[in-house]
Amino acid sequence: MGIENIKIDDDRFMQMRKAVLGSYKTGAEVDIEDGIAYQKALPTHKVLAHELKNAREGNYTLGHNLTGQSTAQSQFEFLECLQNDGGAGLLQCLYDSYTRTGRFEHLENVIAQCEREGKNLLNGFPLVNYGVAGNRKLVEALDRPVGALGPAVDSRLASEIALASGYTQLVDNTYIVFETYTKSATLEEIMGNFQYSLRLAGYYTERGAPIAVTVATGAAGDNAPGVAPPSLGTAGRVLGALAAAAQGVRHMIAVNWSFGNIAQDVASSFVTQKLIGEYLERFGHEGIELYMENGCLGGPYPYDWDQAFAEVMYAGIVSALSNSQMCQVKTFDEATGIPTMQNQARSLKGARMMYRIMRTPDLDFRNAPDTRREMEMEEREARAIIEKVLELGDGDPLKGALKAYEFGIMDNPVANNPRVKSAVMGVKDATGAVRYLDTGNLPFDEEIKAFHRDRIRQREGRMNRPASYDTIVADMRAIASGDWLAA
Amino acid sequence: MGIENIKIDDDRFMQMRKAVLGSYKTGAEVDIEDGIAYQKALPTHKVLAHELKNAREGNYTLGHNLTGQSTAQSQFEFLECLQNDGGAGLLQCLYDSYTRTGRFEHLENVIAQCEREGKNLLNGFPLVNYGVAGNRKLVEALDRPVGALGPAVDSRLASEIALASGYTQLVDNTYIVFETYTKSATLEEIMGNFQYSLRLAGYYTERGAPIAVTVATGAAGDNAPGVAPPSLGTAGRVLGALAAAAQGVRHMIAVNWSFGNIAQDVASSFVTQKLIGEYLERFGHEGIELYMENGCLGGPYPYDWDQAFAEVMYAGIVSALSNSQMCQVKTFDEATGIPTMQNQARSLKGARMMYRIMRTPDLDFRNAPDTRREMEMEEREARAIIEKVLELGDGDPLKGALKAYEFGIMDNPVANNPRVKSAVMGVKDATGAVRYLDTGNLPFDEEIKAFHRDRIRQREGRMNRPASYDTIVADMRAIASGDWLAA
Amino acid sequence: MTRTPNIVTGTIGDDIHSFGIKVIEHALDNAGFKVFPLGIQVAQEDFIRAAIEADASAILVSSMSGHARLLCEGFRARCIEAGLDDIVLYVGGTLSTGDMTWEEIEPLFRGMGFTRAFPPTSLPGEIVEALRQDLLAVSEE
Amino acid sequence: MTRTPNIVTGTIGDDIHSFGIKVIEHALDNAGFKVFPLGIQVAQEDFIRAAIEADASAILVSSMSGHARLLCEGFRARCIEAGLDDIVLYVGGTLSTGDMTWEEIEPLFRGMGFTRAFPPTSLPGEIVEALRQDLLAVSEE
Ligand code: B12
Ligand code: B12
Repeated sequence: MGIENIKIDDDRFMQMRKAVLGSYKTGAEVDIEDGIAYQKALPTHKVLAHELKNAREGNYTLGHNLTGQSTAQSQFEFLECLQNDGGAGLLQCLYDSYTRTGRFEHLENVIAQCEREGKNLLNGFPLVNYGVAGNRKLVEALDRPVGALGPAVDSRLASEIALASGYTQLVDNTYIVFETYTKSATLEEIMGNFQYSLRLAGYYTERGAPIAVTVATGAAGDNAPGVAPPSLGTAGRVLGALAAAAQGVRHMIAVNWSFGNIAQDVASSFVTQKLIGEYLERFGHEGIELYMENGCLGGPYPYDWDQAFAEVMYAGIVSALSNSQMCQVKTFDEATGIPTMQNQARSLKGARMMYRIMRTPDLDFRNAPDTRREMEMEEREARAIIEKVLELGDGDPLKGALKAYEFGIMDNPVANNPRVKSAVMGVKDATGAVRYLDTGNLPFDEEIKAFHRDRIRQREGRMNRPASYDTIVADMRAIASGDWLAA
Repeated sequence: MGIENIKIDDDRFMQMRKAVLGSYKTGAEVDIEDGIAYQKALPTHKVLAHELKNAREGNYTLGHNLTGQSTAQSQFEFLECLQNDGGAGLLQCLYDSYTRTGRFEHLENVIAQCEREGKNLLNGFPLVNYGVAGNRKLVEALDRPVGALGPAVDSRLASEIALASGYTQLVDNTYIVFETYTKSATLEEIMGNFQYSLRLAGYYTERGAPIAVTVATGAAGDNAPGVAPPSLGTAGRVLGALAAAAQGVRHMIAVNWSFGNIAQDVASSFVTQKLIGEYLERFGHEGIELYMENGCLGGPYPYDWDQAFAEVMYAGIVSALSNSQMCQVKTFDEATGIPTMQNQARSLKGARMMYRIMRTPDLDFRNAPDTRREMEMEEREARAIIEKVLELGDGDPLKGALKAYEFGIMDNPVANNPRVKSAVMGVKDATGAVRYLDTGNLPFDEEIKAFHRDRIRQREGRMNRPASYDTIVADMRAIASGDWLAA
Repeated sequence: MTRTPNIVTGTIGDDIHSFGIKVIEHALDNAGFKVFPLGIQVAQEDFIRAAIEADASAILVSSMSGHARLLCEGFRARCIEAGLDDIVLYVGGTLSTGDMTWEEIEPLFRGMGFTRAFPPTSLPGEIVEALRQDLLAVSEE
Repeated sequence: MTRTPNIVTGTIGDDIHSFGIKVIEHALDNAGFKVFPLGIQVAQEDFIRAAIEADASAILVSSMSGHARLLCEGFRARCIEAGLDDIVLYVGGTLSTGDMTWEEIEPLFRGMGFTRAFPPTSLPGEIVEALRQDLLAVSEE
C-alpha cells in the first residue's frame, strides 16, 4: 500500500505501534493512555503549545538549541544550565546517531561505559535506551517544555518514548533526512515513518494533550547553506504542514534557517507563513495554530568566538524582524567542536537579548522594498514547485513529493542521497542573498530565471569572474574567517 | 567681541594660538608648519579622511572605541591590542578629566606615580603632558589613524598637540559639554574654544593635511539615553556642521548615538545626512565630504556580559542599515567598570562582524514604512528647531544657538548645567522609540505634538499607568537587567 | 527622628554622571527627606559648607568617573575639622578604577571614614532604607 | 609517480557531513588525481574493498560527527589484513568529542596508524600537497 496523505486509521495505527514498541525492550514501557494522562497533568509551562501561544501574545521568543549528551545525568545538567543560565524556552533533546539507526543493544555498552567513566562518547542523547521511566525523570526535573529530535530514517520508537514521557514537541524531518542523512533509504520509507510520528502527535493532541510539531522543511539553510535559495525549503514546509495536518496535528511550527541576507531571510519567514496558511485552508484544515521559528545561519562558523557570537545572534535578529515565536540558536564555539553547556547558555542569552533589542512590535520590515521583492519572487517560486508537486500527485501532496524528486521538481544541490537529482545549484549574489545558479528541473518561468541570472551577474561583475562551485567554497571559507562574502 | 560663524582670520588665530601654546610647557613643542609637514608625510592608511573614503567605496565600517590609559606605554599597548586583535579602523585617544580641566602640573605627579608603580589612576590619557614628541612616538608605533577627544570646556591645547603629533581626527563637543560636562561654563566660552579647534583643523586641511572632524551634536543618545528624542541631537549636528564648515573643515563625520528602536535609529542617520547636506548647501559650502557614524545605545548596560555583548552589537546593526562608514562600540564589560583592552577588542570584533552580516549594499531599509514615518517626523522636528535657531541668530547658526538655550529652543532633559532649561522630557513608547513626554519650549506644531502624545498613550495603555519619570528609571533598570522596556 | 532630615547630595570632583544621584534624590524626596542637590562636580569643601548651611544629617557623594579613590581621600577628616563629627557620610557609584572587586573596595571606603559605600547595583529603595536606619542610630546615640 | 594515483574518499560510519570531503574531492580532481567518491556513511570494510577494487594509492576518511575515535579504531589493522600494507591513510575533520586539543588528537590518530590527521582548518591545497609528497615517498621506497 502506497503512501497517501490521509489520516492513518486507528486500528491500523495500533497494529503498527505494536511492531514499533516491540522493536526494543523499552518500548514495552509505553502505554499510550497513561502517556496522555501524564501529558495532561503537566503544568502548562511545560507544554510547548501553551508556551508558544503566550510567546505570540507577549511578543517574546522561545529560544532553544539542540542538546544531546551521552547519559541522562549529563543531559539533565546540560539542559538545566540552558534553562537557568540561558533562559531557554524549550529544552530540545537531540538523540545520537546510534539511536537514529536503531543500534540500541550496542548503545547499552557505550552508555554503561560513559556512566562508569564519566565520558561523553556519543553525539546525542540515547533517549530510547533510558525508556519512559528515565525520560520522565528528566521531564520532571526540568521546568520548561522538553522536545525531541534526531534526523533519522526511522525515529518512531523514539517518538513513542518521548511523548509517553511528557515531551511536548516532535520534529518532522522527512525531506532533510531523505536529502542529507542517508544515501540509501527511499523517500517512501522515510515518509511513512514520519507519518507515523505525526499521527502519534495527532493522537495525543486529539485527546487533550497538545503536541507541537515542527513540520518538515525542504532543502534547508543548515543543510544546504548558501547553495539552495529559500523557495525549495518553503515548498517543503508547505508539504510538511499538509502532512502534519492530515494526521491531526494542530500546533505547528515552521522553521526557516537563515542564509545571510536580512531581506531574503525575513521575507522567507513571511512567505512560509502565508503559503502554509493558504494551502491548509485550501485543503480544508481549520483551527490550526501556526508558529514561526528562525534558525541561525548554516555553514561553517568562524573559529573566532567573538565573530561567531555575532553570527549566532543573527538568528535573534531574523526572528525579531519576522515576529517569530521561536529562535534556534547555534553557539559561538560551533566551529570549535561539541559546544559546552556554558557556551550554549551564553549564546542563547545573547540571542534572546538581541531578539528583545530588535523586536519592535509594529516595525513593518516586510514592507521595505527589498523585503517585498524577495517575498514576491520566493512566493512565485515556491508556488510553482508546490503546484507541480500537487499535479504530480493528483492533488495528494505526499504522492506528489515522491514523484517530484524523481523529476527534480524538489531538489537539493548538495544532497548525499543519489536518489536526489542535485541538478539545481545556488550561489550568493553581491548582497549575500542566495540565487539559483542553475535551476535544474525546477518548474520556473523565464522571468524567475532571469531574475536569478541578473542577480548573479551583478556579483560576477564585482568579482570579475564567473560564479561557480569555487565561489561557494570561497564564500564558506570567507565566513569561517570572519568575513562575509568572498571578494 | 561676540561669537559669529565666520572663519577666524589668520592673524587673530595666530595670536590666540600663542596664548594657548603658552599655557603649558609642552605647548612650546608645537610648530604648526612642522605639524603640517609631519601630517603630509603620514602614509594614507594613517589618515582618517582617506580611510573614510575607502570605507565608503568599499562598503565597510571603521570601528573604534574610546580609550584612555594613564601612561603612554599603556596607551600604546591598549591601542595596539584594539588594532591587532579588534581590527579597529580608528584609534581614538580619550583624555582624562584632569587634562580636560587643564591641571597639567598636577598630572605630572600622577603620571610619574603611574609610571613608577604601573598603576592606572586616571580615567583617560594625559595627552598634553606627553607633548608632541611623546604623541608622535605613539602615532609612529601604530598602524591606523589616531584621533583625539575628551569633552571639555577647553581642549584647545590638546587639539594643538594632537594635530602637531599626527592625529588626524578631532571631535567638536560644543553642545554636549555645555549640557552635560559642566555646571558653570557658558556656551559662549565653550563654543569659542571649539571654534578654535575647528579652525585649527581647517588650517591643516587647507594646507594639504586633511583632518576629519566629528561635528558637534545636540542632546545625544549617550548623554540623554531614552529621554531625548533624536531631533534635538540632529538639530545640533546641523549647527555643528555649519560651524565646522565655516572654519574650513572639509571632512566631516556626523555621529548618531542609538536609542533602541531600529526604525528610529536608522531614520535618524538618514535625516542627519539629509539635513546637513541641505544646510551646508544653503550656506554655500561646497566640496565637503560627509561621513556617518553610529554609536551604541547610551544608558546603563546589563551586568551580564552576554546580554551586554548583544547590546553592544546593536551599533553594528544600525551602522550597517544606515550605510555608515564608522561605528563606535562600547564594550560588553561596560557596566562592570573601566573595560580591559581584550574585552574592548573583542567587542569591536563582534560589532564589525555584525556590521558585515547586516550590510546588504542595496537593502533599502530607509524605505520601510516605519523608517519612513520616523524620518518624516524627525525631519520636521529638527527643521523646526534649526529654523528657529537661525531666526534667533539673524541667520547666524552660532549666534542663534547661544540664544536658543535661553529660550529652550535647544534643550536637554537631563542637563547638568543650570543654564540649560531642561523643560523637555522624553520617554520610550511601546516600541522603544523615544518620544516627547513634554515638548518644553520646542517650536513644534500641533501635529508633531499629537504624534508624540499618541505614541506615549499607546505605551501608557500597555503599562496601565501614566508615563513619568519613574518610567524612565524603570526602563533604565530593565535594560541593565537584560530586559528591554519596563512592563 | 523628629524633623525631616536634610540631605546634601552631589557628584564629587570631576564627575559629571548625574543620573544615579538624580534617581536617589527623587527617591529621597518621595520618602519625605529634604534634599539639597549640589549637582555635579562638587568639591569636598563645597559638600561640607552646604551641609553646615543646611544643617544636614547626611552627605551623599556619588562618584562614577573612576577617580573616586583620589577624590574621596580625607573627606571624613575635613568633616570633623568643620565640626560635623557625626554626620552620616555615604559614597556610591562605580568606585573602582582597574580591576578591584567590591570586597576590596568597600573596606577601602569604610576605612576612609564613610558610614557606608554602595555598589552600582544598589537600588534607591535600599539606599533610603539604610539611611533611615543610620539616622535613627545617630539620633539614639 | 608514473600513473594518475587513484584515491578513495568518503565519510566514515554514521557521518553525513559531506561538504568537507566534497571540497577535497574537487581539489584532487583539479590536481589530476582520479577520485573514487564513496559518499557518506562508509564502513571501514567498504573503504578497503573499494580501495582494492580501484587499486587505490590512498584512502581519505572524513569524520565530523564526533564519533571519529570510535569509528576509526582498527582501520590500519584491517588494511594490513587486506594486504594494503602501505596504503596512505588520511583522516580529517572535527576529530574530537569533548575538549581534546589538536595536540592530543593528532598523536592519537597517528598512533592508530593514520599517515596523517588533518584539523578542520586545513585547506584543500595543503591536503593535495601533503598527498603528493606522501605518495612520492611511498613510490620511492
Ligand atoms: C550614562 C553614562 C555616562 C553618561 C552620563 C550622563 C549623565 N548625565 O549622567 C556620559 C556619556 C556623559 C558619561 C561620561 C563618562 N563616563 Co560614563 N557611564 C555611563 C553608564 C553607561 C551608565 C551610568 C548610568 O547612568 N547608570 C544609571 C544610573 C541610574 O545608575 P548609577 O549611575 O549606577 O547609579 C546607581 C548606583 O550606582 C548607586 N549610586 C550612584 N551614586 C551613588 C551615590 C550614593 C551616595 C549612593 C548611596 C548610591 C549611589 O545608586 C544609583 C541608583 O540605583 C556607565 C556604565 C554602565 N553602568 O552601564 C558608564 C560609566 C559609569 N562611565 C564611565 C566613564 C569612565 C565615563 C567617562 C569618564 C569617560 C571619559 N573618560 O570620558 C565620562 C565621564 C567624565 C567625567 N568627568 O565624569 C565608566 C566608569 C568606570 C569606573 N569608574 O571604573 C563606566 C562604568 C563605563 C565604563 N565601563 O567605562 N557616562
Ligand atoms: C554544515 C554542518 C552540518 C550540516 C552538514 C551538511 C552537509 N551536507 O555536509 C548538517 C546540518 C546536516 C549537520 C549535521 C550534524 N552535525 Co554538523 N556541522 C556543520 C558545520 C556548521 C559546518 C561543517 C562544514 O560544512 N564546513 C565546511 C567544510 C568545507 O569544511 P569541513 O567540513 O571542516 O572540511 C574541511 C576540513 O575539516 C578538512 N577535512 C574534512 N574531512 C577531511 C578528510 C580528510 C581525509 C582530510 C585530509 C581533511 C578533511 O578539509 C575540509 C576542506 O577544507 C560544523 C561546524 C562548523 N565548522 O562551523 C558542524 C559540526 C561539524 N557538526 C557537528 C555535529 C555534532 C553534527 C550532528 C552530529 C548534530 C546532531 N547530533 O545531529 C549532525 C550530524 C549527524 C551525523 N550523523 O553525522 C559538530 C561536530 C562536533 C565534533 N565532532 O566535535 C560540529 C563541529 C558543530 C558543533 N560544534 O557541534 N552539520
